[in-house]
Amino acid sequence: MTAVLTERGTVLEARGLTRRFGGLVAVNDVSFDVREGEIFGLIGPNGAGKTTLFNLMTGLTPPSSGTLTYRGQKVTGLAPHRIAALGMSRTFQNIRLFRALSALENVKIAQHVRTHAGLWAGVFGTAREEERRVEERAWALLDLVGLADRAGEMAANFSYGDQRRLEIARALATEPRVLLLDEPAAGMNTAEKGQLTAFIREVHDRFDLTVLVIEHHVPLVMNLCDRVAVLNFGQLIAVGDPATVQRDPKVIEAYLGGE
Amino acid sequence: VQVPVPIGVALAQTSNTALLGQEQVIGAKLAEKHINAHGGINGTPIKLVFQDAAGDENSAINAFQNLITKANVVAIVGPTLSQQAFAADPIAERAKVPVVGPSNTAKGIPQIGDYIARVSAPVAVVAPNAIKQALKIDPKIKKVAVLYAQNDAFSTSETGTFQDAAKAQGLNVATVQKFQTTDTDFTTQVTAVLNSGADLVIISGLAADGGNLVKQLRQLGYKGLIVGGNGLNTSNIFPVCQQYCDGVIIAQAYSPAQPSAANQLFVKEYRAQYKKDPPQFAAQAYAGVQVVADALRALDHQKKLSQWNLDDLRTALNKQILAGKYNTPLGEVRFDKEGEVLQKDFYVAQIKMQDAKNGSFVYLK
Amino acid sequence: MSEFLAQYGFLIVTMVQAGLLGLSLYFPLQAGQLSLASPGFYALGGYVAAIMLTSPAFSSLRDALGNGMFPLTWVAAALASGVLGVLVGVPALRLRGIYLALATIAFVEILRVVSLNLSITGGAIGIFGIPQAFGFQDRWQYLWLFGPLLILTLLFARQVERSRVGRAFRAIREDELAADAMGVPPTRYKVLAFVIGAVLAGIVGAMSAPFLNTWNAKQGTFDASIAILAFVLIGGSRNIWGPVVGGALLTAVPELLRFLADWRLVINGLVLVVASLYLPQGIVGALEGVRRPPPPRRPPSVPVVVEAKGGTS
Amino acid sequence: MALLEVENLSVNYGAIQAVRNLTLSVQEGEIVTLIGANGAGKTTTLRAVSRMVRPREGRILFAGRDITRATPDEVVRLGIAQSPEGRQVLARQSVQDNLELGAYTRRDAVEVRADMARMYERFPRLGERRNQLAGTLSGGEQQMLAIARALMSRPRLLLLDEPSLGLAPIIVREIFDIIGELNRSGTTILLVEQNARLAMQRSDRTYVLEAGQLTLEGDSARLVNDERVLHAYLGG
Amino acid sequence: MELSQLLQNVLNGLAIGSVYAIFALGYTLVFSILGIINFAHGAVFTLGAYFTYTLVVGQFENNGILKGINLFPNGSPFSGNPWLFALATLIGAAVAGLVAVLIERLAFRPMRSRGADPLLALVSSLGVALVVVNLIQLLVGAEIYNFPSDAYGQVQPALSFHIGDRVVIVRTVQIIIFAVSLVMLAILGYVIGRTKIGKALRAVAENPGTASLLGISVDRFILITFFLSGFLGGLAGTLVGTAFGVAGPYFGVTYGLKGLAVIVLGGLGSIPGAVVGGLVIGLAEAFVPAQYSAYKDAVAFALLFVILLVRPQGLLGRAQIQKV
Ligand SMILES: Nc1ncnc2c1ncn2[C@@H]1O[C@H](COP(=O)(O)OP(=O)(O)OP(=O)(O)O)[C@@H](O)[C@H]1O
Ligand SMILES: Nc1ncnc2c1ncn2[C@@H]1O[C@H](COP(=O)(O)OP(=O)(O)OP(=O)(O)O)[C@@H](O)[C@H]1O
Ligand SMILES: CC(C)C[C@H](N)C(=O)O
Ligand SMILES: [Mg+2]
Ligand SMILES: [Mg+2]
Repeated sequence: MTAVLTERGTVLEARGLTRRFGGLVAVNDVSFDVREGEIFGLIGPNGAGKTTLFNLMTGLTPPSSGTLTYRGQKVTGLAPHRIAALGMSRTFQNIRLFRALSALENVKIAQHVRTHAGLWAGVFGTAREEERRVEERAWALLDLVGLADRAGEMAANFSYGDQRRLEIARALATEPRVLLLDEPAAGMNTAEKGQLTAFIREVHDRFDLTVLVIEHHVPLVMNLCDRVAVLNFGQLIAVGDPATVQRDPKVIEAYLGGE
Repeated sequence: VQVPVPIGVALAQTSNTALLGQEQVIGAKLAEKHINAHGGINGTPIKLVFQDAAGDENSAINAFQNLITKANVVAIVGPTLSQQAFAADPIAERAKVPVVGPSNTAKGIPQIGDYIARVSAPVAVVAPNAIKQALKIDPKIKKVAVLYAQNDAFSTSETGTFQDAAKAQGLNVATVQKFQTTDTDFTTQVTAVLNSGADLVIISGLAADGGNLVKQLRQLGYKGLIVGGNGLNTSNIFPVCQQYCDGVIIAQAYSPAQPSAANQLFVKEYRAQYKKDPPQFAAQAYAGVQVVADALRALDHQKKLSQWNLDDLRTALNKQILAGKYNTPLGEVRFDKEGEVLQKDFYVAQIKMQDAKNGSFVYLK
Repeated sequence: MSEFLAQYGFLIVTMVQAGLLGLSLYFPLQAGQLSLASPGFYALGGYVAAIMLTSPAFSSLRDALGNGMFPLTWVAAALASGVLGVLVGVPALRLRGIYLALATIAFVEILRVVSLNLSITGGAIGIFGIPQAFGFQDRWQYLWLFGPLLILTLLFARQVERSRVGRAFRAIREDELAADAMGVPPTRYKVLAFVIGAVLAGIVGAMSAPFLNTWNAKQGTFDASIAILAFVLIGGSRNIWGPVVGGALLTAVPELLRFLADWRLVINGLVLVVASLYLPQGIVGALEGVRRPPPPRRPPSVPVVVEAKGGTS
Repeated sequence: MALLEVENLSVNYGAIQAVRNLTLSVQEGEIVTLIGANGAGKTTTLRAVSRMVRPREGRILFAGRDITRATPDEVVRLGIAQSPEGRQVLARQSVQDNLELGAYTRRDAVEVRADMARMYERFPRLGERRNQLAGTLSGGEQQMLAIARALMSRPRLLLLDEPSLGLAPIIVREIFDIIGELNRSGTTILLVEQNARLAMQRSDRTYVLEAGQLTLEGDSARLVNDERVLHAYLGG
Repeated sequence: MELSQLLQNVLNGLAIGSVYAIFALGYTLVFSILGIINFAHGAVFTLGAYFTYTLVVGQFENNGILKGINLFPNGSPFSGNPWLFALATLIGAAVAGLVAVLIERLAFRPMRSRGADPLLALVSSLGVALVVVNLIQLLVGAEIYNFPSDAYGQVQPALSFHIGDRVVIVRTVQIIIFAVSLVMLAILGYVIGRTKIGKALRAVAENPGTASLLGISVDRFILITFFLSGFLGGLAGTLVGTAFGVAGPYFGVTYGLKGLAVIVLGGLGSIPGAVVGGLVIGLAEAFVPAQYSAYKDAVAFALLFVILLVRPQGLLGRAQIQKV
């Protein structure tokens, strides 16, 4: 596994990413590389800038300066849907499902970038085949997250944990190469967190994904990730394999707390 | 046809236009009462069927449709606004139901069709009289300021007439100001008028806006004469401009002083009920109903109304309306072959306010 | 029957027409855009038709085309509305909610004032004496125009809703930012929904000009904007039948209440209040509530394993 | 006497029955934990107590008083505060205003100010950001604010819905320290937590909810070693 | 532009603008708390004027059910003295406030408790406006009513002064309206911006659910809001009525559109925004050159359109925060 990783190249290169909000520097000159196929953890205290960093990467927040390159292509400055089309997809820390739509619809919508039917194709029903595939993939994805038997239910009616699962299914529906998960395990209990870890790994393997994950649950991160980066006050204070990072005194002081 | 004979009245009973429409409704009702009290159509009473035409085209059309097909009226008096007439009159025209417009003063109304006539003299006929009168009062007038409600169909057509008439009298149109019937503040227009140095102001608008304009002209220091158009021709403007209404000159297609017997009766009945002189819109609506009733009376002499079939009666009634001659509160009235009213007497009145509330139209020679 | 049509023909056609205008507002609403621009495009379409049908400049074309002139006015109105729709939509759709509603009302007002001041639109009097489409004599005959248009529009709307484009609309309505992040370009679809509504309103206007005999600046006003919004909300804003039912009903109510004479509009107002209170999802919404949609059924095909596929680059 | 008694509570969302026939009680001075899988009905139970949802059946008594028909604001005035799921901070108000509103029902302005200072001390992050709009805080910062805001009303009964959600480990510990301190100073606490082990370690009793129904209850110290709990919730 | 003309335009603009502003104050208040556009505000505004009229005159004209009624055969206790008139105005406003409360009870609250689309409130309020307006017409007719012309005592109807040989003028009533709107703004601004009530109101405005979770009685605050809004509306109705006459039942409703433009331009939910928006639109209209005055409304709306594109939240509105 690790051997394969090193053979593969770099998917993401962040260079000097910075974002200011008024006087506050939420993300401060952050540079790092993410390698193809790895599971890359992002941890740090509350307000360290992790979510903001995701936002910069997915185009939801324009950076004050710095660039992100995805497979050699500069993506900073592109609209979010363009970035999604390139193959980066995410979940949200403050769940943002299409709340009044069914679980099935949520997952169908996210296949937008992989389908082509235009207005007239829809009106004249000439895109049947594509529709069938969309439908099937949607069900398959709901199967994957265990929500297929509630496919018709409104997203808003799902409990917190189930909404998180649905968000992952939706993100996968865009057929990403890089999946960014913002606290996917929040709101799950320890047993469920364990299952989620396995699930993420399975998805990672099955779809040959690169995964970035923000998470506060340390065991999950340490279990799951190939490498971990630590942000504190917007700055990257450590990057490395989980064991090393966990021992880093700066990380202990800022994040983990002394035992 | 049915007895009592149904005559349709489609006027603005609701909406902003009801301000004018309700005067018309009073006039029409008085006519009904009067006619029936005097034996109706040779003994057969008439019945006015009211349908609210509000102030928009759709309501007017619906009112017309209702009257034509449901109430089976022999003729229609209405609608209130010319704009509505352009939409609704063709309905009656196609159904071959005679229409008498009680207040439509815009150009082109009788030309809508054979079945369309009106008792309201068009602006082109009425308006210039006021300017002549103003010049009579103050021959030194040189510069005029013209103001009009630019979102109102009849005001825009009236102002054209006013401007032409002013030029024809050798006056110099110093400024033309537009406003909306929904406006309340006219400081901008008034300032422009004052700065133009005009010594005559001519206003085409409706009651509320026109009244406010008069008031603000005076309050802000305009001293010269003011001529108002058809839309200001109602005592409804008294509460708006109050004592400042005093002196406004308005051309009239009607005068309570009109000496005809018909009018004197009308005025008496109106006064008895409302303790003031009837306004032009009430008189015209009265005349509209009366024209239909008189024409019916003529037909009834040929063949009893109850024996007519409705369609034939409508056609015959239309012919009869255009052919007849009527003694109405407006004086003697006839129609040309298109249905345009031919009326003898026009007047010019000047508003005289006793106090802030009560006033009257004083007719000028 | 013919008597019924003669009496209620105009009303029935106006009901259909109101439904169509409701639909024209429903499209942008599908994409979450509270646009009240319909009366503007409706007025524009009506003017296009009225001018083409009365102006001497078009007389030779009219002579040449005969009744073919009417469809041409529809096409011209659709084009004019579409083009203007793009011009207005692109900047305006950056706004949201009430702000967008107001910007579109501003557009309606600007059009109204401009049409009041141009001579080609007949100023305040407007254009009158508009010839009757296909020589129709009775108002109800206009059902031959508005009826098919309604059916086509409903079919169109249903098809769109079931398609990828319809899903994109809904995604934007639910959460524009999330839609964007999930690969749905918001601007493109918002403008598309807006333009569809504009074109529809334009065509309705072009058909309405002969129907009403006259056309003037009062056809496209703020009041109309609000009335059309009421059609959609009272009918139900989440179902294509909502605007149709709402438009038809709200148009009919004041007419059916004519027997109440002076109390007519008071009661009409009460109807609006009561309907809003007791039908929070609109009429069609309430009916739907009774009949819950069945849960989606899984297509019978072989269950696919979700296969990996790379993003295009 | 029990401070909070929930008797035969059932709550529906349309056709979905989220809580069925649930009976539980919290004694004055206790910390009680409620655990259960996603969708078990924990949040719904808390929302029923704070009267944010209407029960279909059952009674809720607070300090002997029937609050089943009370309005949410009355409940707060009686002394119940909630740190809700999804945080629900007032996004367009500053951190400071959010905290002040937390003390809305209190009349002792001076004490409120002192409490506010205490909150800033406990959560220095909030102190730094007191003038920032709450909506722009990071997820964890908002969570701190939601908890601090609930504390500002000095409730008799504090309802915490997953307080550790989205918080860094350091802060989670801080939160549980606060819970302990509050409890020692007399506040009763009903706690919903996914971090079940920690919650059970710090609480007196635990209820386990499954699919809207109570399946287990007992002393936390005992349940934490229960097979079923270990397996289902503690990842054991 | 000459100085005198510039000054005149500014004064004209402020005069028109303050009428818009005073209408918009109560309008925006309800919007800021409930997020609904209350089209009945225009009707309440109208009612305020009629209530005051009833107190100071007590006689109705010839159309409508109440014709011939004379409430004060010996003369109204409120006539003849500006202070009594002011008192009548306040009472009229208070009654209008009560009507607004009633409207909230009957037409909005049930909807809220059913969780209806807030847009639907717009339809409901439209219905209320229709009811009120037509009831007024049924009761007292469609004609124009006016207050005694010396309502404010023997003040000059207009003030004028000279710059060079050019005269600059302004109507006294409008100064009064301007002053009253500023006073109202100050009071409201203080209450909403500086007091605990204000803070609670803002919480209700943002999220009623959360507000009630904090112990705020949402229904009570909404009632207070409606009373205030109705009071402000009623007060404005009388003031504007004394300036321009009460032009029938539709008198206030006709301000609906401009009022909407004003509050959106000023920034929805911003109380000072309502005043600033009113003044800006008034000034914009005043500065339209005379020869283009026909385009006055278009200019105001074009300005609005452009400003919204540049500042989508309106002049004083707060930008929507979007933290992902
Ligand atoms: N729009 C904004 N305006 C002002 N400050 C902001 C904005 N967005 C984020 N911030 C600030 O930037 C900092 C970083 O926020 P971010 O959401 O990235 O944190 P985080 O690392 O994801 O924290 P958490 O673990 O709590 O989710 C925070 O302090 C936050 O308050
Ligand atoms: N507003 C709602 N409408 C319909 N169903 C709902 C609603 N809220 C919750 N539910 C359903 O009620 C059940 C209980 O939900 P609840 O939120 O109480 O669970 P929970 O135990 O708090 O779960 P979690 O740990 O995921 O927060 C779930 O099945 C959920 O789908
Ligand atoms: C009632 C009147 C003011 C109507 C006007 N004369 C018109 O023809 O439109
Ligand atoms: Mg975060
Ligand atoms: Mg929960």
